[in-house]
Amino acid sequence: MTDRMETAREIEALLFAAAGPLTDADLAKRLPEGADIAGALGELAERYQGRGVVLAQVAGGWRFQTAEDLAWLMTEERDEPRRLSKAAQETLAIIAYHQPVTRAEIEAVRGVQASRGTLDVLLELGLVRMRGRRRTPGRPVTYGTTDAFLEHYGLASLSDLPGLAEMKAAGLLSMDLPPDFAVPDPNLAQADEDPLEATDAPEFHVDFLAEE
Amino acid sequence: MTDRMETAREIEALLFAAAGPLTDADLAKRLPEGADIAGALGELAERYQGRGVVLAQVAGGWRFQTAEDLAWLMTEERDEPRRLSKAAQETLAIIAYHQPVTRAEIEAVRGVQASRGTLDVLLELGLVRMRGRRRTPGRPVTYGTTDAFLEHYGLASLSDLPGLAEMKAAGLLSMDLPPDFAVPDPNLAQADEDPLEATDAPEFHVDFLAEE
Amino acid sequence: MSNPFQPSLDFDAAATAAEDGEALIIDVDGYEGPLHVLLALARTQKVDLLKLSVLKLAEQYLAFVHEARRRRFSLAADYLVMAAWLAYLKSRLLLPKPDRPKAEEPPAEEMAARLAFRLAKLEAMRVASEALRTGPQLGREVFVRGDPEAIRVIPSGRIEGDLYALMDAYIGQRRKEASRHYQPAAPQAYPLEDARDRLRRLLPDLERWTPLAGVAPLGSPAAGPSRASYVASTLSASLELIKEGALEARQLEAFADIYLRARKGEARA
Repeated sequence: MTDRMETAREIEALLFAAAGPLTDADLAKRLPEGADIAGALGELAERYQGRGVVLAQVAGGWRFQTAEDLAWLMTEERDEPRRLSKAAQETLAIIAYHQPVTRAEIEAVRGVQASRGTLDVLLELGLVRMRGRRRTPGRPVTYGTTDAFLEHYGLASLSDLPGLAEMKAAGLLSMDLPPDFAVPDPNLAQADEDPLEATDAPEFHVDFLAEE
Repeated sequence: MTDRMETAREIEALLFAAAGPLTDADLAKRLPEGADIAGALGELAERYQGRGVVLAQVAGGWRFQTAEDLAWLMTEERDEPRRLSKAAQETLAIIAYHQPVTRAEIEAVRGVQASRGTLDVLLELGLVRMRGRRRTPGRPVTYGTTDAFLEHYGLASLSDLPGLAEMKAAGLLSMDLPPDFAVPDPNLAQADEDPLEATDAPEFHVDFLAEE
Repeated sequence: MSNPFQPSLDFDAAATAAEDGEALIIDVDGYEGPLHVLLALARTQKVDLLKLSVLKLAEQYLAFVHEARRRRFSLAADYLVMAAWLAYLKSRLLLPKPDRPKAEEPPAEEMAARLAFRLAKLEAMRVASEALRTGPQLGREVFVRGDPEAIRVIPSGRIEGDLYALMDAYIGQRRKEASRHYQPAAPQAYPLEDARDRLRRLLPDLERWTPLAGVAPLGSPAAGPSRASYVASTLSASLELIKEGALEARQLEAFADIYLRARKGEARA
């Protein structure tokens, strides 16, 4: 057996037995020195491609998980997930995309005061954490997401948030009107204007702004 | 993909996510009717032959387990995680907010004697340090938090420790607290302590180990 | 495609109604706030939110608020504040621009752009939250190994617990500390005046030597002054009456029972 195959076996066993995602560093610490971890991981990913259990990268680490398309089989394993209220979901999204973000900023985006229970629930579930304090007057506490958030939504890192790059490009993640933000001339922007055509609209508009 | 291969995928996912071994009957109950379970199990056994994870028959059921020859990888990992006990977590919280604080003061807040191990554990983990001696009779040693503490909790400085307002915002404060309830700001802590002297260190060890 | 966010709103109906100036069929409770209403209305324009006609939006919103107030008199202040602001913005957009704009106010176009930006932002967040919600989630679509008994490898040796847990641990203890504080109920005493009055009333019945313990009220163990307080106050009162000459007392030896008796001739007085 080649060294790489042996390393793949070892990683397979470790990930299988792990209580949470293992990072490359976690693996390196446990495997014999000089093991080709990246190569072995690639081999494993390929081997499990299309299987009932697949290799996934979440929260900066690796884990095995059941294939998405087999969710229908897992009726017994499914614990009734605590359903987040719409407000909590929206708040979670704002924190995820804008972190570090203060409570006041969350409220500014939503246009309503954060009701009691919204942030609490997210903190309690461990999806959100307090990150620090903004260096502005009043030094408000800032919030961000946790590794548990990434693990729950199966994201390798924060940059894998759906649509993040497009939103950033459109300036939508800044808190204030970006300087290059297109200011529509209300005298021109009448009802007779044409919607953006598919060809000149970046993907972002299709995905995140356009009327469905 | 053949039916048998699809069944193998499904069994793979079921065994992986199950809380214990599954019997043929368990599998039959959860798979679509008419699935060739025996055939699919044979295929899986073959597929996992010699891998880091193998299919095993135990207690009349089937389960995946790590290969026996890789036990050396696992044994080391049986260590308990560095999970702070409830007492340690509570003691740490009091030290963080009330520092510099003496052991007697910690006990006064907690309402119980600090057990020998609790402070030791925190000192050993490097989350807590001795700061000095209080200028009161008996000159008791005072405790405070370390830089490692700040790092672990993602705080730039002690003044970033969330105060009463943030606790309220996080829903931690309930109505049953007295109206004059206050949380000390460790940054404004009084300076009625002397720095530890060189001679204090050995004395401490004696004091610490020969504790009642 | 049906809208996942605002099931109670019929967009087409709202759009037509706004154009016709007819009644909007809108349930205010379906929204979290004015911004969410504006977003729903903005979608009826079927354009990129950044190219929105703010003027039209303002009209739609004002119609919405008008109708909502007609149907239900009370409307949250937020909605009215937004209505006032939009009415102001609308007037500024429509009026010819002054040659010299007032320095302290941003141009109306910028105000409109800010609003469009906020709506675009909120919309992006709603779509993002929906994308997260409908994507595969742990414990719902995908599952990790379920066997809790087998060997478990714990990722990295880092210490568990976050700031929230720390605050929680702290507050939990302070709360316990607060509830631990000893608050003794102030003892209730049997007033001397009451004892005196009672003893005076009892004088006719004290023709014979009667033990003090029998004279003092028994009291109740549940509430009111303690038995000791009754006895003590009765003794004090009896000493006063002795001084007045209405009562006499005797005690055969130290620690023996004290006996009381009305003085002859005084009992009937």
